[in-house]
Amino acid sequence: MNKQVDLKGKRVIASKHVKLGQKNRKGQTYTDVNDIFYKAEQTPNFLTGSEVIKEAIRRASVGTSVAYPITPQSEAAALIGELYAEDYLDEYFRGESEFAVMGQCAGASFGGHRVFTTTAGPGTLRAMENFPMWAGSRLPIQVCVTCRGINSPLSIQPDTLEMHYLLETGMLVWHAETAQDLYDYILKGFIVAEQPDVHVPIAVCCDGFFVTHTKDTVDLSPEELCLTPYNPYESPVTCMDMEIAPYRMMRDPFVMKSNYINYSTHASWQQEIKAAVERSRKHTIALLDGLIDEHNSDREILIVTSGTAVSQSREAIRLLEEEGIKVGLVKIKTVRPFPYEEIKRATKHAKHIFVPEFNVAGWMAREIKSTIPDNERVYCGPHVAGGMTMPSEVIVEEIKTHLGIKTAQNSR
Amino acid sequence: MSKEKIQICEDLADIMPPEYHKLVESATFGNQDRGWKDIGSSTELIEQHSLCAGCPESIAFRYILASLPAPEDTVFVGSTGCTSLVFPHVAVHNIHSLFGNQNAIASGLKRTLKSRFPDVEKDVVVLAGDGATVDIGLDMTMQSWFRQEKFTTICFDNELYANTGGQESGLMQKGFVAKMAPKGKNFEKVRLPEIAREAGCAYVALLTVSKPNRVEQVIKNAVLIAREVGPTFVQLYTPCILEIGKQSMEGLDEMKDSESIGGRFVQKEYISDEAQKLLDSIKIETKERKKAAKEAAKKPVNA
Amino acid sequence: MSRMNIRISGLGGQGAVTAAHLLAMAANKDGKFSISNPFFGAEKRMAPAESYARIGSERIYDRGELVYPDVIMIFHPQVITMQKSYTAPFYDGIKENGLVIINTTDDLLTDEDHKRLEDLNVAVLNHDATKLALEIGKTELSTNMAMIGACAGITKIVSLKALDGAIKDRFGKKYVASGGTATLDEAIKKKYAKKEMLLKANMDTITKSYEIATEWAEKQDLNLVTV
Amino acid sequence: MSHYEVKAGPEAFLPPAAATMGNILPDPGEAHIGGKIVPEEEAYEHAARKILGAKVPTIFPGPLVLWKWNDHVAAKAKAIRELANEVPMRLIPMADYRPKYPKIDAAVEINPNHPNLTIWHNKIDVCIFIGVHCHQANLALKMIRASTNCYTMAMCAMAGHEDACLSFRDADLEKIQRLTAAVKKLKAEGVEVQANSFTQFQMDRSGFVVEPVN
Repeated sequence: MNKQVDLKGKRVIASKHVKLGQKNRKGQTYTDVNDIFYKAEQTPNFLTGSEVIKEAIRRASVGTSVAYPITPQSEAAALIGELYAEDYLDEYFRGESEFAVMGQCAGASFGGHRVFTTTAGPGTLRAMENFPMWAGSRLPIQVCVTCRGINSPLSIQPDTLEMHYLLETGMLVWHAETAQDLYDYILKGFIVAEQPDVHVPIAVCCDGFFVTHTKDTVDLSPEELCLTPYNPYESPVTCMDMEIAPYRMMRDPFVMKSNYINYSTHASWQQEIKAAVERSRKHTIALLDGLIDEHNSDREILIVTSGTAVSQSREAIRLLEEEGIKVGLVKIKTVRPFPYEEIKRATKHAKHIFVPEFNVAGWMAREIKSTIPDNERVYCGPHVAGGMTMPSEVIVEEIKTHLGIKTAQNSR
Repeated sequence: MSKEKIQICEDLADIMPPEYHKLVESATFGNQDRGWKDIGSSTELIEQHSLCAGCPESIAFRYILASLPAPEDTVFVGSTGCTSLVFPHVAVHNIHSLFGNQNAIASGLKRTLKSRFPDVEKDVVVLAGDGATVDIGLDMTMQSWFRQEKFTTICFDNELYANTGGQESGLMQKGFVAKMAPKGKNFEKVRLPEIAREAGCAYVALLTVSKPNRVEQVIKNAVLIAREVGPTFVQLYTPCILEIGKQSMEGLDEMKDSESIGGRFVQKEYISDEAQKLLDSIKIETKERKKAAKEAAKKPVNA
Repeated sequence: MSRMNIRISGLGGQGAVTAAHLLAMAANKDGKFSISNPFFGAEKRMAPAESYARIGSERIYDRGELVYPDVIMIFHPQVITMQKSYTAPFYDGIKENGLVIINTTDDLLTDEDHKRLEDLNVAVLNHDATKLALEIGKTELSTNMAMIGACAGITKIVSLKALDGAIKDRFGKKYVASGGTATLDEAIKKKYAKKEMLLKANMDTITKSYEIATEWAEKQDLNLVTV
Repeated sequence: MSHYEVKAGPEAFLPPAAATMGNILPDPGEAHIGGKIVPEEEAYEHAARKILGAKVPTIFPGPLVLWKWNDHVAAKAKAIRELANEVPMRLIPMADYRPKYPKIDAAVEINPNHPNLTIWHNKIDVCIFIGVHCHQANLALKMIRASTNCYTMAMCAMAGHEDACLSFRDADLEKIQRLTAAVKKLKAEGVEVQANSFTQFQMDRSGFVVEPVN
């Protein structure tokens, strides 16, 4: 298991690109990602999550975006179309299904573009075969996953079960709590995913509706600054444009027949993808200021979770505090790479660890249980699913009940 | 890119194995008039293949590679199947990804190359089997035609799934007994050329690979029309001799039989008006270029 | 810390989502913290549509369906009569000393409903918002404006000035929430011919409704939360 | 600091990728030796000593320096040749990454899908990768560590390689020349080359011009 990378305060090496300081055709200045976030003034805006996705992409120097409608990401995908109409992107079109869209994204990425797309729920699962292919082909495509239910019966409402399916695809998987996170993660995600030592796809996930359709205050960096463009030759693999050696080049070689290769090639290939995800820690810690956020994590009772469940927990902690019950919080920002060491350290003093989740499987609790010692401390829940909301009061109730504190409901 | 890029660094040239020297020295990269006759001498094509002995697909591969107008600026997209065993040996960038999404990959790739290199013709050519093109990938094949994506789709039609051992495919003829069609296939061979035409292809050709000059002309037409006009489709009969119970030497006869009158692969071509105009103008240009070259050769060097 | 949670239940096409967004935007302009979000099924006219505005004195994290509201607004009688609502009865979860505003001319509540709400000291205003919309806004589509005005008049959760600013932000510039909403906006814009007229008509509707509601509130013995 | 030391193998049937063991790549100005981050300066000397102490020191130039796809790589190729001549080291090319059919000739080439064959055949005990795409280099480096006793080094033009026993990063022309200079310096200080005598093979399109002789 990995050791913790301590790199707080470091700058990510993002932009040694020649175009730094030059202007693009829209008059935006190619700017180092550190300067966009830490030097430029951030202005508050009151926007929905979908509008925030658009604003992030406006500043992201994206080459290609491919769209397909599925609630709740349709709006974001359509808004990116408006950016294309305004000439912020080189290519944009609607594909015929998520499986095809992810293939079209792969083609654009193979050809050397920075690529962004969005998906949600059943669409994510239809696209699924492409994700390990992206990772194995070292394509740093970004997909924004606006999570919703995937099970039958149909639900278009928030549910984070689909993230569970992404965990072993070889992609980076980040989980935004709010629209602010979403904005930051989209822009920073490109930079981390495109590092030559990382260079794997990234899924920036958020809970559909709770983030995409919610209007919230978000600090945006100036519209005149944009990310430095992707450099397809600063890559661990050959760009497929016949401009770079070797010319006798297949992406990816059909490492299947044992008379050509040792099977350890295939195994090593998979290990290399995993290694690439691990290497992202260094850059992610520098840009996101750590893979987790902690608030009073020295307390005996802790809530550890990600996404909207963090927001609901913040309110629950407020309510508990009013009753004199002190609870700490650990927010997990990246699910892949998983912050094993960070969580182990942050939960060292906890006697009770609650993991509220917006899915029936409780996959986040399983991840945490497999990480920390004395894992009987972990209480899996509360859970909601299929679009149900998780009122803070329910978290409060469940924590109290588990701790044996009487409440109006549990004493009924 | 230009063919000048495909060079070996002088200081390390002497340690490069001979095949790479051959690749550089005798390749037809950049030669406008390259064609099937170069297959004996040009090692950018395929030196070795890993298909069954006598497989018509291997010769189809060689004809196609020799006929590309600009291999130094061409990228192939393949799919799962026998073809993917050949691709690693081809001196053109090529992508293997999944089964069925080859035309989706090619759509994204072609658009990106066009956007990154607006002044260079970068050709994208899809080369996949009938299972990938018609069965698992039909929606993506057709949707790329609907969208008028400017690349060439080539289907190696062997009328079954060869790589997995001879199962029924949509392009199999009716009545043929195969794995997964134990009582014989009970519907007609899918009429893909007609579908291609209706779906918006500017150029469609159906033929066998028995005659190299025909293959050369069709491939050149398809790639050049795809550059200027719109999507193009070429369906080539490359029988799987193994799965139809023939010997290594019998592939050619099988193709000749099937293309004779009344056969399934009598050569068919559909050319849109716009595509025909383009072909006519190319014909005139080529004629004039060759004539000028001839006259230049006649003149004394110091004149 | 203080917080007012507002739940809006309406039907698709009535502007319930816009109403919540406007309230939250206005609160934001008044220097309060706010967050708003919608909740709906497949997009369809006349299907249930809910939206929520949370307004508070400190940063708000809570989001999603609002289960325990202080204020409930019912934009359409069918929410009650046809149970076109995600929560049934429509006032389920309402907090003590809360407020219910219903767009109706008639009393739609059963005796049982009245009893329950009285027990919780919840005030109920039957407000003919659609009539106001037709009279002042000259279109039924301004119903949501009348409802917002009533909410603000009673609760004083947002100022009229801030609502004016929010409306200018929302309708004053090109804004495309989705194809459907864009079409709706276009329909309204055509009716008024000029954007300025639309803005004014909306604001007039809000203001009139605000005045009526303020007058009503003064006669009640309300004990609502304040932010 | 890392607890996982990247040593010459043979290590295991399938050794882990060093990155998953917590090894971190160096920052600009740094290098790593065995997984330990060191100032780049230190790595030049360490690498030079390893090369001079080896019986069969070998450079594996990859496609990015074998093919003249821009002028900078032509200059790099020259510098690589100078390094090889200075020691002297063997040069064995990795011309591309395809699984080769019917087989690779392990005496005169290396393939990332079967790198151990070349190491075994030529009894290579110290090697340097230069100009190989990072992904392919990592596969090869790890497989070499799995089943051979070769000490691996990487002159990476990007972020470096944890799976090598020693790695530079951002390796441009100047850094290759600095390694050559480090070798020269040690030789001047009296460090003797331990390499077996050999003849660098040379080829042209008809085959061997000079056959490899050990």
